[in-house]
Amino acid sequence: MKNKALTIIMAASSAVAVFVAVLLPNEAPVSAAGPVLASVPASEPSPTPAATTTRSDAPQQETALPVVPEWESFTVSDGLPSNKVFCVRTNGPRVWAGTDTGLALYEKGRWTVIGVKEGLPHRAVLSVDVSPQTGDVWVGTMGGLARITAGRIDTFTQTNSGLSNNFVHEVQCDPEENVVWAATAMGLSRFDVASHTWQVYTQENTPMHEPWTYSVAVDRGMVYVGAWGGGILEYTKSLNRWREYRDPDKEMEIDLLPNDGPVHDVTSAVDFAGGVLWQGTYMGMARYDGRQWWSYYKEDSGLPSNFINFIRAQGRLAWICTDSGLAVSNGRAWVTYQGAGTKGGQILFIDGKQIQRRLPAKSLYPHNFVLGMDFQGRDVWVATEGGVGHGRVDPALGFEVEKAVPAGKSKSDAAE
Amino acid sequence: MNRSRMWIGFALLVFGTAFCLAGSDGERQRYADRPDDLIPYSKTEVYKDIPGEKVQFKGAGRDVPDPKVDAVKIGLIAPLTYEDHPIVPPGFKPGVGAGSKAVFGRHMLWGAEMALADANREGGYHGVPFELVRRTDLVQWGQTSDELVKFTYDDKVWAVISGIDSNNNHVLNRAALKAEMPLVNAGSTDPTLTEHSIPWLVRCISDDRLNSYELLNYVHRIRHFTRIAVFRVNDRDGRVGVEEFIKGARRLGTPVLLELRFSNGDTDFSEQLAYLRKLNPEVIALWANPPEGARIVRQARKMGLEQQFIGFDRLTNPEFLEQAGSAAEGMILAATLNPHRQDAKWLDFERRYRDEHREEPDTYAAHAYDAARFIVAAIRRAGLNRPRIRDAMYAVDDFPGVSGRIRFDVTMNDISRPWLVRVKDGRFDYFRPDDWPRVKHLLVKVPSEGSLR
Amino acid sequence: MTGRVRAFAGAGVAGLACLVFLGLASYRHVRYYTGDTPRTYSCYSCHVDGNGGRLLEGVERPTSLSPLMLEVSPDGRRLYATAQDGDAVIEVDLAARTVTRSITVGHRPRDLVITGDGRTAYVSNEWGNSISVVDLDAGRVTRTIPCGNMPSGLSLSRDERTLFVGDWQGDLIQAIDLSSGRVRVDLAGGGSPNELALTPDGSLLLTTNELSYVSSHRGPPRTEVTFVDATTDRPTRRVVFNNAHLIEGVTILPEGDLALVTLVKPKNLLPVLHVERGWTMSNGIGVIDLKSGRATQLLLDEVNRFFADPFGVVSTPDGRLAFVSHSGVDQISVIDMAALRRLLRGMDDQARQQAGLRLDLSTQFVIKRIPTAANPKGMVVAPDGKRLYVAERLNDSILAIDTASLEPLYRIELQGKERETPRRRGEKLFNSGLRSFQGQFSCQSCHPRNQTDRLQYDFEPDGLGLGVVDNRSLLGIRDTAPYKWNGKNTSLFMQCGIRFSRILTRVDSFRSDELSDLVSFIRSLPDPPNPYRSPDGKLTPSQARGKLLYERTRTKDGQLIPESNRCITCHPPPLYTNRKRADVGSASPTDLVKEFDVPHLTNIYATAPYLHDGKARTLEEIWTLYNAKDTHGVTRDMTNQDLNDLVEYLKTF
Amino acid sequence: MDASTPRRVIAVDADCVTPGLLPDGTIVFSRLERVPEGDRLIGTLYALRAGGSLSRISFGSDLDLVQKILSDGRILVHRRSPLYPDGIDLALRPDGTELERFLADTSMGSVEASAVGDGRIQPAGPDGSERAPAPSWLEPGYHVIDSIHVAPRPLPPVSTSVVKPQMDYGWLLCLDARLTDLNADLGRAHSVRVVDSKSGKALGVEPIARDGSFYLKVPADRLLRLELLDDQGRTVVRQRDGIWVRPNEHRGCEGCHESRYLSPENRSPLALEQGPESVIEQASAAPVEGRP
Repeated sequence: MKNKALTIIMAASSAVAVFVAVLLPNEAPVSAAGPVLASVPASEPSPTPAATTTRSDAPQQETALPVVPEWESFTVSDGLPSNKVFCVRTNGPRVWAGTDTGLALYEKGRWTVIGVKEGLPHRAVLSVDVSPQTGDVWVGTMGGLARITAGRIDTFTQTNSGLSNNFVHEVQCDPEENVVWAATAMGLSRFDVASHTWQVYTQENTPMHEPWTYSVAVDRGMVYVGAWGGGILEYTKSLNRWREYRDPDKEMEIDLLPNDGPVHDVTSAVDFAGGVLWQGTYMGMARYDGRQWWSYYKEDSGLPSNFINFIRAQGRLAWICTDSGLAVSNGRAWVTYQGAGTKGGQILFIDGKQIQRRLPAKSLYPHNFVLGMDFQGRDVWVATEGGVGHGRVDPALGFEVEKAVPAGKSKSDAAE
Repeated sequence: MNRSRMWIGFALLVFGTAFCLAGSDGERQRYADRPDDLIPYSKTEVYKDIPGEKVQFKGAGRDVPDPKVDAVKIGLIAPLTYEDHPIVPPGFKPGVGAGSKAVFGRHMLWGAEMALADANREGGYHGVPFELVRRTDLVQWGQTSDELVKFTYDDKVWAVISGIDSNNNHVLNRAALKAEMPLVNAGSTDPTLTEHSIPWLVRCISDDRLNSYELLNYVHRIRHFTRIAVFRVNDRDGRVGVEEFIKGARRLGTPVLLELRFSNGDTDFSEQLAYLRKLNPEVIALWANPPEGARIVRQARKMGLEQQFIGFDRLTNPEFLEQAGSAAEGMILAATLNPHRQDAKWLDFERRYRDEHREEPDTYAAHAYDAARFIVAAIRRAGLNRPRIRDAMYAVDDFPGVSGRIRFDVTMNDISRPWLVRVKDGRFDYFRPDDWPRVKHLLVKVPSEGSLR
Repeated sequence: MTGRVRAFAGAGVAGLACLVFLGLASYRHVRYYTGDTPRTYSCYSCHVDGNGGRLLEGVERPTSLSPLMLEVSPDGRRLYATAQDGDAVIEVDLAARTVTRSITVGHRPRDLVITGDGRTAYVSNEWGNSISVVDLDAGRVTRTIPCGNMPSGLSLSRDERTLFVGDWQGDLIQAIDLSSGRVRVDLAGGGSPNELALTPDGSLLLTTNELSYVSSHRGPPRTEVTFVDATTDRPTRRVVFNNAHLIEGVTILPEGDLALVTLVKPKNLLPVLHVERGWTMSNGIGVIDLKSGRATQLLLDEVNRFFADPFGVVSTPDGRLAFVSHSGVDQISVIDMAALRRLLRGMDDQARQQAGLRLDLSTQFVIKRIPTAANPKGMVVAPDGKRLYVAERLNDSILAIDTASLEPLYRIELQGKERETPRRRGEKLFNSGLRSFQGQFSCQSCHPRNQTDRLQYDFEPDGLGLGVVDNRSLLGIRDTAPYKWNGKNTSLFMQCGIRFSRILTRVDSFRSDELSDLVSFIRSLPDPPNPYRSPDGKLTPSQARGKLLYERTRTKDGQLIPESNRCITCHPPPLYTNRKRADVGSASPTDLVKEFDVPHLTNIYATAPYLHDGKARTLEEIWTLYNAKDTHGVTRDMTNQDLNDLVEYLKTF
Repeated sequence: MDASTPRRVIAVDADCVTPGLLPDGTIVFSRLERVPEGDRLIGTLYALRAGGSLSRISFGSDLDLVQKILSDGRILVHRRSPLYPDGIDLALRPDGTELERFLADTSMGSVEASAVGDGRIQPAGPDGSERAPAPSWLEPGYHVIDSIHVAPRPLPPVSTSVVKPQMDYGWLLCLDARLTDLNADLGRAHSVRVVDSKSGKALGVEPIARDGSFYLKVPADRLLRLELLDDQGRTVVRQRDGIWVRPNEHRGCEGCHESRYLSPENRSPLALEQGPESVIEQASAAPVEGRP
């Protein structure tokens, strides 16, 4: 049983494997793993040479938090249609950026724009994903969902299709099947591209407490949905089983105990990779490693702010986009970026909540209000309210994780 | 004993640091102005008190200068039917699920229109007139979010007044958050509306959380009832409406015995009422819209249920009185507005409203008026720039409205105390019992070293 | 005495003669109508209900094969044809000019490809939703690969590890990994992907699409040819042909620089006033420059003569000639590629724009028209380039043409003289453009694969610009009289009768016997397999919920729905129409009536756009956009979820 | 009717020449008469249906002679008139509808052609150069003229007709009046005037839609002349020969003397959006100056 679980993780990505090596020894046997790991089906990653990075992709250095010491900024003056950028998505050498005035594509050193004129259903682009199977680009806007396929733009709206709502907060292409998931303002939509069938998931047919979905993450047979007011929904595709993770204290204005579950029922971001689930809210962050929940607040961790816009998991790490800057963490140590858009931008290496090192940044991304990010190999792209930021991970600067902190304490330790 | 003393000591130690960390002026508003008896987990100490201070919008856009406009547009989205001439999307369903809400929608429209007329009489915004853009939330296929998007990108309004239906408003809030549109709710009493730290939302009507407190105050502290039943409409408004009431009753040690439901449009309630008769509670809390509410109390009395009925804000409506007739006698209702107030501000509003529309203003008209005035004030302070308008709104703790003094807590939720109403001789009699005790401060517990990973 | 005898004898002889005569007459009669040996029939077999030969369809025995697509073995010795109505692949020995084998494959085979070693063939089974892998040595199917929804054209990757399939009904281009037998990827095609072609270097795959996008209401037809990078499975380009559709055949010239496709240019935006000079339809080819993706449309028609329903296009190995089969007028057009290239070189952009309208160009590059038997479809040129073979579909034969003299050489009958049933005669009429003025179009020009071209038309009698109607599929209409959107035609006989010829074909109408043949063909059309219906007939949870909504009598808040406004009232199973007319508030100002025929809903998943004038592009739009006042069923209380469920259920009809 | 026993088919009070037999047994012929004005001989076409009913199918004031029955069922007519002293060839359907300049297809592209009596035709090259008369069947292109048709079944006759004799009007739809191959600039064309060619009376003036289309309801069986006017009402171009519509005929034109080789573009004419403009009521208008 233990071996099986291990091989599963191996299959998922070498990075995870290394982490497992690092983390497992002083943790309980994986056989006692929680529902997440236990229910991950042992399937190979999709055979197609995906031009896009899948969520389980390894960061450059498996044993250290990546550090980006230097950033370049792209703004309207560089050809962006607007500085208000909701999202970025890398696709091989290309980078897509969703702005409030169209979808921008960065290719061969210049930006081109696809707007309503070209056939987008709405100018405000909230989310972009690229299908690993077909290479089609799926675009979530404030006015519907669009598919860009070899230059043709197909639009799906709540009136011409089964899409549950035009306000598409996040669109995700399923890495394992030709299926597109869209978290909308009124329910989660699943579109089977081959059979053209839509399925809507709301409080009526799932444990979802409220239908207002905000974020969706698909990986390794699991679908996680951030439901605004409903905590996190977990869908196991193979078993067609739904499960709900809610804030245990059932009170909106407090978090009774640390590390007892999702920090809040109002989930603004969720991501899942390498068997680790991350929850972002506007009141803090939570992480579920398959064994237990961990909660994080600005006050007790390296989190730059409790207001979390977006989380992008990478291996067992996560890049966290907040209204006060970017941070990358493995749940124990943090590399946190501060003061973007100001003179004194700096990078903090934080262990638990102690700042180990302050590294003055040569330059940072354009604005502190970070709405989205994506990576491609060593390249890191962020979407901010002031434009797009781009940097490269510096291998020389990795924040050594296992040296930095001991393995996590159990819940009982934390309570004392 | 020993243990508890240790707790207290520990707590004291923590409080000190908390002050500095919270970084607030100390005079911080407690959440929802909750009475001590109803504070959740008040016996243990809480790891984190979520709404630390007013959540701020840290994004960009404040530097954008005022554009040249010939009208300062403000949006209103409420249950408006064709007669109210809203801009309607394709597939608009006239009056779908409207019921009494449609009436409330029109009252909101009239209130908001009056406010802008007043503002324009005062010279508008630097001479530029304010203008109301109407959209309806009586739409299908989840189009409410579309309406806010159109407000933002097509109509280019500067702020939006939103309406009554809880579901629609939740969708609106999320759209407003991403579209970065200041939103002032003047009609929904859904407590959960303001619990999302959306830095763009303000509510200027006291919600069912506060209504619940008032009703519990009456039930628990004045009448000392212990056997409580809840009878509510089976929609979202009803569900979240009674949530706090039920929690509160539990915290007071008199948990609700039974929660029964009915559907809008139902006419026969004998089944549920028979149940209640068997259960024989001392008090029945009723969350209903006027038509069903009236039918219920009449059938209840007919079936010989003599219990005390209490009800929520929706029932403080002339329509309910007419239809319920004598059956409503002695009922206690919570009210978000007291139209019998005698202060000049109200009397003036009431008179002018009556002159114009040949109707008494209700809570929706009054609060829509206040919402519009609130927005106008913010715009006059901040200029034509949505983030700045938002900042101006969030800077306000206290706003004098025709509906009374509006007080905001850290979530920018109106925590002004609602009224209680006694139905007496076929009319509403407004009163306020003495209030529950509240301690001055409630503080955030700072995580101790021990709890760190 | 003798007189009496003589009288008796005379009477006897006369009676006998009468009997013999009657016998012969009835023999020929039954033979004519059933195509079968009369022994098995009595008069009652057919003449019980006297209704347009309803029983007739039950008793006639179709024996046709209908060869559609052709391939020649790499060694050039054997020829293979898919027999659409025979569910088989026919093998012909070209030396002996005889049929050697008939290999049973899946239901309604369409296209086939043969591997380089000539030992394996892959056959797409249009209605079997599968690919048959045929061992040509053993002459049997060794594997069946389930795929898509109405697989159409096929193409084999250079390394022969991947089979590309045009998925007609699913609007997909599928790549099947032949080692695993699994569909590797479904790529978005255009409207009904049709035939496929691979560039000589194996890098680029072209897919034609038969139908236009379902575009904005009364928009011009826009039909795409899809480019797919065959090495990465990625669509790379979509060449759109404006005002053209029914893009059927495709061939890439040996030089690898140009591709030819066949196309039809409908004039659906013009009122159907007359036929002269291609006012109603014109037929031609598209020439695509593979590098630039630039496309030019050229007509194969002439000023006074039209060449309906171009289907197949092939070229000789040396790229000297290209052949186009006109299945509507039983002709092959021979194109001199040198002349065509010259013509194109001489054209500036404006000239290219005009070219698609010019009726005087074809004579500059079409060097010959070769007559064939009924309904020439698929073609193949032998590897040595000496012979062109043409599948004469409705004649059950294959015509061999000499590519040097351009003269027919011989014809191979795929079976003994076929028995001509009324159904078959009707099918010939249905596919014949010779029954329209100057051979401009056939029934199937507007009803490809007996379905619909998804376009709207404006006919003359009700006034120009008025009463625009959406074309309707012919599938499943047999018992759904009355016909026409205004429900004025009480029978198919009337529908296809005199009026039809007066306002559409503009030639004399079908004779009554022809008409009954045509009708019995249309009535005999079977439904294709419905992909949304599970084999065991069980409904998915969503479909089941939809069924409840479809049959409901009360709204969600318990109000009674008036019987007249329930789905089930006007659309009752099994036809899902009550065959009456109804006003569902769908009429527009240009409509002369408010009441329209209640359409049957069978195969509705395949008949977009919807409503009488096709203004609803999807099933959802019928209610989200065009039912604001709940005049077309009560949907005001429905959520998107409910509507999805309803739509999912409707798709199973 | 075999040639052996000639019998009288019908009595006509004038010389009737050039009979042609249609596939459905209808006989079409030209009825000659001399008109005083200019002392010209004009020939009008009549159709004698198999049933014996006689109907007029041409309404010009020229010498029209039935020349040949085309294999698509139409009638090839040779016309001589002051306008075309050498004559031109026209084709029309046996019910008199859809009259248009006849074009033949030849291997050198479609050209204007005229048939000489013996069934051969006289093609004129695009440059107008005369070519030696050649037997039609030698020219692979001449399918229509060619009496033997390559299709297994000859094209059916076109005796079917939309004409309703009891009506006295028809319609005229022009897709783009500015589309022409005349070397005149029709861009200025703003409205169209319909003139009764006999009386010279203007029946009405109607504006042309933005896309150049117009849609008129006009009196049937009358020779009409169309004139394009600019926004000042000045004549831009005037149709020299006439056009007619049969009762209930919807006559469709692509343009105004446009290239006869173009098939129409597929777009909805704007003129259809507001129904046909009737030019019948205004039939009593003043004569138009300077008609030829």
